[in-house]
Amino acid sequence: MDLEEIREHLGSMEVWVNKAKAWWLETPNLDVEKMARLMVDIGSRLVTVTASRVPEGEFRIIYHWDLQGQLLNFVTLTHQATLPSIMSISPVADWIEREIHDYFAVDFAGRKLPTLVLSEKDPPGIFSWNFLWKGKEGGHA
Amino acid sequence: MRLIKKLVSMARRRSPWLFHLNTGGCNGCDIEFSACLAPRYDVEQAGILLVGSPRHADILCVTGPVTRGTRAALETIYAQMPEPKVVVALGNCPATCDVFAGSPAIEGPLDRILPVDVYVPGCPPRPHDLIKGVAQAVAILADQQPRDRRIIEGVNQ
Amino acid sequence: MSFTIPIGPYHPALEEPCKVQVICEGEIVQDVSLSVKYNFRGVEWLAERRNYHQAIALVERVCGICSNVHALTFCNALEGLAGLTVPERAQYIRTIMVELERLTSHALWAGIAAEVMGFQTLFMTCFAMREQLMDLLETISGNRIHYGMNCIGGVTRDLANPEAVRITVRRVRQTVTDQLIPLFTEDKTIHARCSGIGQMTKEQAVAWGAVGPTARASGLTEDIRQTSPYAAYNQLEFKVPVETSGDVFARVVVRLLEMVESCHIVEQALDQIPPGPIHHGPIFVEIPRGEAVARAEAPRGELFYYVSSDGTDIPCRVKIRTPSFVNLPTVRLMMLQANLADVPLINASIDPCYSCTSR
Amino acid sequence: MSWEKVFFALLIFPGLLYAVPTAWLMLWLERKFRARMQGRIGPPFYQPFFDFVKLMAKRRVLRPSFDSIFMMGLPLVSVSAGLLALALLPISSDSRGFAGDLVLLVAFLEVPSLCSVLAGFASRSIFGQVGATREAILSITYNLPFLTAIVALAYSAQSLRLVDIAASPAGGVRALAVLTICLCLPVKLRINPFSVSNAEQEIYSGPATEFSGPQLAMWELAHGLEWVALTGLVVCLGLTFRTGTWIGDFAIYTSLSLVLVILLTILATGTARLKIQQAARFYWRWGMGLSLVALILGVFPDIERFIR
Repeated sequence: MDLEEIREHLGSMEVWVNKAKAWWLETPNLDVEKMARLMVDIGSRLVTVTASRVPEGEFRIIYHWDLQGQLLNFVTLTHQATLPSIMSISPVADWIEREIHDYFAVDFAGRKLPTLVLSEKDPPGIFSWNFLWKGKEGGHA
Repeated sequence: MRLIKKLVSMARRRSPWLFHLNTGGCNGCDIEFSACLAPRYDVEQAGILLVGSPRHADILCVTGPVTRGTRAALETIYAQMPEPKVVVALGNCPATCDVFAGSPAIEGPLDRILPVDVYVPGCPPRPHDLIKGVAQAVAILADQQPRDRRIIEGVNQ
Repeated sequence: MSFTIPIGPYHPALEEPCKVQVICEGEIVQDVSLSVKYNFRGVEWLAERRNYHQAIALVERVCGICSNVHALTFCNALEGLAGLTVPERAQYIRTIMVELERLTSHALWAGIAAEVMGFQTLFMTCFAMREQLMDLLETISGNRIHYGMNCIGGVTRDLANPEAVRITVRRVRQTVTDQLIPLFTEDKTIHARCSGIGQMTKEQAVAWGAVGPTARASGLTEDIRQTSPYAAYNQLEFKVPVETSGDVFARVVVRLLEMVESCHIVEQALDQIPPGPIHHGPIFVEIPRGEAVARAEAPRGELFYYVSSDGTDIPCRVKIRTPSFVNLPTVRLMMLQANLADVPLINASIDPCYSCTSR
Repeated sequence: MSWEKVFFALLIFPGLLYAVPTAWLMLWLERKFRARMQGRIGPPFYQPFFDFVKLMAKRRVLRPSFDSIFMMGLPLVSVSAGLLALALLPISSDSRGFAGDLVLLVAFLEVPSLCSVLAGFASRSIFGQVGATREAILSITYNLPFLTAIVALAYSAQSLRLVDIAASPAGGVRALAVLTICLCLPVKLRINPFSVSNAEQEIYSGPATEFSGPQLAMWELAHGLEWVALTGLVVCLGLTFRTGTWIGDFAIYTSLSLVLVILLTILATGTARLKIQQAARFYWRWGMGLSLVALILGVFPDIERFIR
């Protein structure tokens, strides 16, 4: 399956961009579960998921997939800081989603998100700008 | 009585048992620590032994900047060690937090939590420096009366 | 009677703090839960508050065992972002450094694995060999750990004495082929401890996204050095050792063969290394607005970096996906129904690095 | 047996005065040889002595009183059992012993392992408990061949007196029985490949994990005494002649024990730790096999004559 077929299958109107030896597809309303199922079916491996802040209080989420040595990156946005979980489709996502939840308090619907790198009593989202530890200020470097 | 005191001091000089504790460092110091056990540095010739249980140890060797996750364990392990005991801060991390200074996940440096007796600087310190640091710790151990409990509590607050 | 045995956070078999909660029925493992929060230092958080040159020093300290490959991948991502071409000689020096680091890392792992099996003599053999490599790395970079060799657009130091590298690598290869491989594969007690233990099938490895030697011991052939070459790997020839049985023994064999292959790569690189500059030009490079990813084959598997920049000298977001982060969850699959005595060994067999995992 | 002789055996030779320094010497020899074989230099000869003094000078960690009685008492019992076992050994040709001292010796030799099991459970740490369980399982597996070998010896000598066994003629039974006892030494001493109950990488130091200071020093000493007693037992039973002079016996006994320590160390250095099932299988197969052959030969001496 080549890149164009993947794009059409996902119903994305955008175009693939080649940046720094990797392919990028920006789709603000990507159907994450459909994408994950498709990628698993064609034998692709989930490398990781990257989250980063965008100014409007939402998060930019990038799914990085490895397809026979090529790196395909699906870029999408969260809706009210939530995305569906793909852990049941690709078990790798288990720790990845937990870590993103710890860092940014992004919710992945359809699963429990126990803390991975934080203590149980800590609130998630330490990478958010306005986050403060109890008794310790975390907003400065 | 004086003879016994002298004998004990001699024994403490010659048989320091170490407990190694990584409080969330990068492993660099820890590998160098393991390298000290290996043939080239062979610390056993000086009677130094790495023990698995803090209850057997005389010297606590701490590496890493003390993360939030390890602080409780660090305090428990320090309390489990029988007196007299000495704390050695191995590497820059327990001394200053090194590159990790300022991170919200760090509770260190170590001297905010425990009384530190010897600092061994370096990122990571060479095995020679580690051995030198242990030698300093041993000298403290040999002449040390059991440490006043109040001081420790004062530091903990 | 089922009971829970906490292994860790501090345990003699682990260099680093990690908690493995083992629920046992007698001495048979029923379930395992891992806790990796102890090493969390917030490296990604810090990287977003340091400039690019400070960030190189920072990402080196994600892990003390594979520090060089971290810096290399970060620089690769930045060079991709800035569109720099790195001079040939620098690429070769990077390759040599990465392979030497792989050798020290695997030697360390072999020592730890032997120690976990209670075979102290083999631990000493591995560490004695590793010391030679440490000397070599010290002569090249001036440091035993955290070499500080990489910068954006090249390397910081030239390879002054290639003959020293050649001699040490030859000696190391001899130790590996003459001592380590026969000892690990033929010793009866080691065989009794490793064979048929901690199995992971190819399907599980694919589903859980295992990488590196852990995946290759289960029959996957993927190696970033071949599938998407970086540094000078596209000009070098090497084999990727693969085993299919997926047990601890297979992981031992894969790593030992990889060590031999690494020696081969270093020798080839020394033969082919061209003269020329070791750096692209200005030390301080302007990083334009944009985002880039870079991947490399670290000693434990695929290392992944994502960097996005807004044009200032401080990165917007640095994402690090280390090989142990995806390999560690597979430990649970391997440990189910295993014997309690095998738990530390299975854990050690994937060569876990907790300081990489939780950063 | 006169009282003076008993005191001499208990306190001077082969008891306290001889055994304790020898125990330290053996502990050192074991560490030193291991280090030399691994290409290291190893500790100086006074190391176990200074370790002992240092541990004795450590302050005690406070514990609930009931626990502390156990934790103080068990290592002491272990040490005294080791001394008592040593006092019974028929080292010199003029030692007499008493009827049934073999049974007492076997019992005393088992006490340290029993104490260690109790200590593991008393320490209330999960690692101590796992170590204790392993120790208990192992003691069942090695004691069967060990005891069978002892029975075979006693039967063939037609006596439960150690002196008689030591003086009985050399033969197939005795060789096989002593070999079985030798086979049991590594596991009784908890060294590789059978260091299962104190496997540091799995369960810290096993039963001794929670002990510190003087109590730990006592454990170390008890362990050293086990070395002295067990190697001494093998030498006493295996040696078929006595020089006749006290000094000669002493020299031969001591030097052979030290050689045995070195041999055991070589074995320990060249192997990895086995799992408990593998260790048990080994003892059931080889230990039991050897000792049963010894027993059959002992019960039916005609077979041996027939083979010859």
